[in-house]
Amino acid sequence: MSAIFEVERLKKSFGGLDVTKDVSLSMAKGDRIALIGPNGAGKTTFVNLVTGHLQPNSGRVLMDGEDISKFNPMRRVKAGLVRSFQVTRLFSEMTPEEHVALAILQREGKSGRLAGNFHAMPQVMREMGSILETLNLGTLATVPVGEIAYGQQRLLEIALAMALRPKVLLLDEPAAGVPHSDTFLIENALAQLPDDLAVLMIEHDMDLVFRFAKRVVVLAAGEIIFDGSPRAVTDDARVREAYLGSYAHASSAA
Amino acid sequence: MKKLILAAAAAILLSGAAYADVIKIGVVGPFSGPFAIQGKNFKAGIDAYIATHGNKVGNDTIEVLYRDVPQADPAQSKALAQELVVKEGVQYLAGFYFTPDAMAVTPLLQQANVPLVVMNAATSAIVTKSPYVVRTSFTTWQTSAPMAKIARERGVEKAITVVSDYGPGVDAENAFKTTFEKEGGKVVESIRMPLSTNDFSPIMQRVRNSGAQAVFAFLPSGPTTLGFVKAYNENGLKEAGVQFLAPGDLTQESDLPALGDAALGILTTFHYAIAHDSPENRAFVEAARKAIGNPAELSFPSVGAYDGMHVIYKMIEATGGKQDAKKAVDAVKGLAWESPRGPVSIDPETRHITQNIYLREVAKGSDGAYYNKEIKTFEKQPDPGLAAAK
Amino acid sequence: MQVFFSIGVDALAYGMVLFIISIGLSVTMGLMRVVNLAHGAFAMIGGYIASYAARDLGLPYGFAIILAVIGTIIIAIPLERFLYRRIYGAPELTQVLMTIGITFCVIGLANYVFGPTLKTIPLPAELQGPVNLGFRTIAAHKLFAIGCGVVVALGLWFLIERTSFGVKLRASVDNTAMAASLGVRTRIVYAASFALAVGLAAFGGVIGAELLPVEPYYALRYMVTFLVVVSVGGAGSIPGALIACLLLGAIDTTGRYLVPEYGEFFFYLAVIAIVWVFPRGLLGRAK
Amino acid sequence: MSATEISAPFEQAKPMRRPWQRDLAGVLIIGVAAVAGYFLFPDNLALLTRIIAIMLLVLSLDLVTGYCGVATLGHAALFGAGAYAAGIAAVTFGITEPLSMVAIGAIAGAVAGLVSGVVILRGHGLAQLVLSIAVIHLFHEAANKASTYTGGSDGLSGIAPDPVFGLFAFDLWGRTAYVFGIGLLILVFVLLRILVRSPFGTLCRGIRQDPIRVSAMGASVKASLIKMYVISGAVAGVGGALNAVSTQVVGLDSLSFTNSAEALVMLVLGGAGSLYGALVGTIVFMWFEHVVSAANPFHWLTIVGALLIAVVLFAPKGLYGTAVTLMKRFIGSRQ
Repeated sequence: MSAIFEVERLKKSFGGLDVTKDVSLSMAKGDRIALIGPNGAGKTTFVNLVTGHLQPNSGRVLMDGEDISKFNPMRRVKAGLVRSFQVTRLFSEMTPEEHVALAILQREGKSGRLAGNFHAMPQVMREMGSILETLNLGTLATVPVGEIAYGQQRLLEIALAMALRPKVLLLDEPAAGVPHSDTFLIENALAQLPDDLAVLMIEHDMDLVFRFAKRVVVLAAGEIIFDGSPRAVTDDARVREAYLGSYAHASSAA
Repeated sequence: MKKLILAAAAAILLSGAAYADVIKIGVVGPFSGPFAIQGKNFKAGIDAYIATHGNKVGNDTIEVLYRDVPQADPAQSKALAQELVVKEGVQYLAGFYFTPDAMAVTPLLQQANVPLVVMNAATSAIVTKSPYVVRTSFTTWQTSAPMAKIARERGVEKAITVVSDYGPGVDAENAFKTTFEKEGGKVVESIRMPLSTNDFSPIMQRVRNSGAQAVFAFLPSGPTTLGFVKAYNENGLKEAGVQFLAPGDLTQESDLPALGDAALGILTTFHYAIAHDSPENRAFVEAARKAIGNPAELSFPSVGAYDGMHVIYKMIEATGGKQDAKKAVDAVKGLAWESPRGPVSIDPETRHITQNIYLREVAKGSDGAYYNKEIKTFEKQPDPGLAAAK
Repeated sequence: MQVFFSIGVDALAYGMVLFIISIGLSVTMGLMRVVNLAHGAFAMIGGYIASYAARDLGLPYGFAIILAVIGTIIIAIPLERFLYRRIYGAPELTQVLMTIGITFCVIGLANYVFGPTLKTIPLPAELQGPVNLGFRTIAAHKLFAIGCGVVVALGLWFLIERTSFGVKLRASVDNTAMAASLGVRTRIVYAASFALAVGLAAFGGVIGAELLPVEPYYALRYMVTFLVVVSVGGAGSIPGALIACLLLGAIDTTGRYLVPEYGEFFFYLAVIAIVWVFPRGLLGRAK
Repeated sequence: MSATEISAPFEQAKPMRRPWQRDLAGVLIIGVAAVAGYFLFPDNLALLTRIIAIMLLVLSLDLVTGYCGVATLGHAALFGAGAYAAGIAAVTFGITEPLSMVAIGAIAGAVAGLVSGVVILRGHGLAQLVLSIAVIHLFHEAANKASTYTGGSDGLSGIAPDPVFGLFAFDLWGRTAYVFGIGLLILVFVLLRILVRSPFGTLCRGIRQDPIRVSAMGASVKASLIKMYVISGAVAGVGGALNAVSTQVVGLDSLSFTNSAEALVMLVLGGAGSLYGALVGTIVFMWFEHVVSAANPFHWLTIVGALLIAVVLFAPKGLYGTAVTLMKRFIGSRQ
């Protein structure tokens, strides 16, 4: 299967510090990849580079073979590259219903309409209803987001991503901040993602990683040091060293 | 219902005539905000007139209503004037410190059957906007043009003008320039500076570099004049012998204590000085100082208001208290009287006041107070501004 | 060349006066995160007190300055306690509403108490009259203002960057809850920095009175200018405010010398240009 | 989208109906208040018309400040542009038909909105505020300089609009102007309610709450804001034109910082972000100011200042916002 998403030799440095050193990655349709790595490995920087929020020093990002390196973040979203945020970014005074409807309208290029209302758009209502139902948010559809629990806000993040119907989805720690007992909710939600969607998930929760990912990529100090099956990752010497080494380093620094 | 209101409104307008014995005068001016002191002077002038002449004309009692327009705001001014006429039933409109505020009201006068007595606003053209406008203050042309003659008399060949960049400033510049060049002088440079200028040093540097023997300046009365006069002194223009000339707005009496020694020797031409020596003026100043409370706050708008009241009283006498704007205005055309500022008359053609313009010098009295000392009189000056506009 | 120096001196003096008056606002806006539109009102109160002390009571100039600073702080204490404390951390627009309300009240009261005339603060003989710099003369009080500006800038920098109060202030602002849990009495720190800001306003109001004369409308008349220089500099940054004042002072002065007719355009176009290049102010911290 | 489609029944109709009912109620209240104003204060119609014009300015400000979160102290630029365009059209070009003047005002306001939007949106936070201040001063100064057209500081006078529809002349009592103004206000208000409930309205509310999330959805924050600025400009321009038509004069004050700041004060006083707050804030502020300044023309400013402080202390969400909260609490406690 041909790659739908490719990152070629991405480099980024701040001042003299190389935070991303020559990273290449390729994803195919339906991939479920977990990107892991110790703190400060440059995972979020990687997401920001790929989504266009940061400009790399060199390297390319391709979607479906098309070079999108010069696109701004908005155009990348339109090209099908969507991300979620590590810390929930939602509109606290708006309802889940409005969130999802807005995402659908935006996808269909109707978010600039000056009249009408999504309640009067049957297809939008139907799709919104089904997304919210899928993620068990139906009962909260009309409650302002500021008043709902954090775990459900995380679900709404995923709902938004789904509503945008991406080709490639980058999930930045979808379970971050969610109590361990509720992680299954997120996991169920992830299981509902379309089969042909390529998903790259950054995550610390290794249980989740092992259940979700078909492939694991380990980033340490701005470099990919491992790319392979979940089973092989724990045995890899470089991975062990990177994690343990970083802890040792962290404790000496603290 | 509509008819009812019309009838009621008409009744209000007409009733002033025969039955009511209260005649209302609506005064619009800046009573708060940055120009509050000028509005206060309106009130002081009006109160002084009422205190010295009584609040009755014939059998009719005079009542004055005040409305506040803190800064030039023609729309607000018009709305208030409209309300004064329609709701309060005023027979006379008066006051108006700013030209645009007065201009805005002129279209109302005919329909409202109300004369407008301008007590300050100094742009020549106001009187042309409606036949019901009478002005008892001055125009910037009227007070500025004589200064050009003074300059020539004192041997100034080259002058520079520095004015605030707004209507009255431009008027002052034109008045001075036109007259000065007609008299054979040369205006080497004309600087217009934004109203919001705080630091005048750079301007003074320019004045200095221009090589002019005199600087003619116009700034609105108030805080900026202080900085301007100080900058003139501190940049050594006074020492260099560059003569400071201005219309009297710049050295209004209420600003003099703040200007202090820095203002000594400045020559201004104006229609009124509180120090004017006449029995009429002494009586006026005494009454007006009492009215304003703090004597240091008294300034020129008070005399415009005082004479404005005189004109209105004459109008009421002439109409017998009936509301008849045309008759009222006709009655004061050519009216002459002895004002605190000296002999004045209303020009029957322009309905603007003809008056003496005085050359004054800022001086320090024996009591240590600063005053505008009158040193020369230009008698019976009409407004040259209207002719110039044609 | 002489013109260049001449304008430079004027620009420096004007910029320094702006700096002294506005730096207090930079403290309230940048460090305390309060959009304090009543800053000009405090400067004006300082001016009135100094004028009353020096002119009506005949006290010496230096004494009048101290009295103005202390008096203004005393007046500000109840305001801080009952009004400002309610708007710490409130939305900016709420702060705007409250502080404009305070400004209106102060203007109204000043008009009532002192009347609408200009009030001057008589200078001591040493500060009166021009000083010869060789290529031109300059007013002695302007040199004094420049000196005061330098002292204020250094003093503030030292206070905020080098003292324990500065540490506590910065900590309280960055994270009030954290600072409180570390034993910083944040209320007192806020009150103290508010007093500092108000004191600076009063000081500036007195020093700057030669350029910006004291009258009731002072509180609003110059507020825009203060707001502009603080924001261009980047609120909360002392060097930023200093650079902005000097830069804008220079632009304003040069503009008014070269093209007085378009002075206003010159100034505000420059403001737009600077903010265009530095959208968060010259030395503003990114949020 | 046609009206029938909007009101067509749909699945989750029940909870959704209420906003529409509220809008209808809102329009009804404006209508009733307008009629009441006409008969209760027949002598204050000039003031009421001025209030309507300023309401349009404050509504327009609410669009960018309340809905999009843009802080501006320069919004009068849009209002003044509309006023001057309508005035100049009448005085210089002889276009004195009132509706055409309003249309010209709206277009000029929209253009001014585009220009100031492009400049103001460059900054963030305080820098944004300062850009808006710079913009209003530049507009003001430009109008002062262009005195051939604008009359400079003397004001633009001599605007003589034709009778509305050729039938109703503008009269001394201000009746025509008032009815004309109410008509415009209701029209604009209905359009704005539709706008804020539209997908674009929702998008803008989203931008105010989290612009980064909006751009992560693939929408351009800047383009959306500029679009809103243009719409806002048209609304403010209508207000300016109404002011020019009804007072028949335009002064530099309409383009002033003071005017901008007052509009912001009125908006915050009423409560930003609901349109209703804008209306409430304008009426309360201007009426209060009118009453106290007539009662004491010399010291009213203190009382207005006290009102603003009191509102912050006792109604921190603005008059309308706080009233809604109280109402909700009241209803909640009864259930």
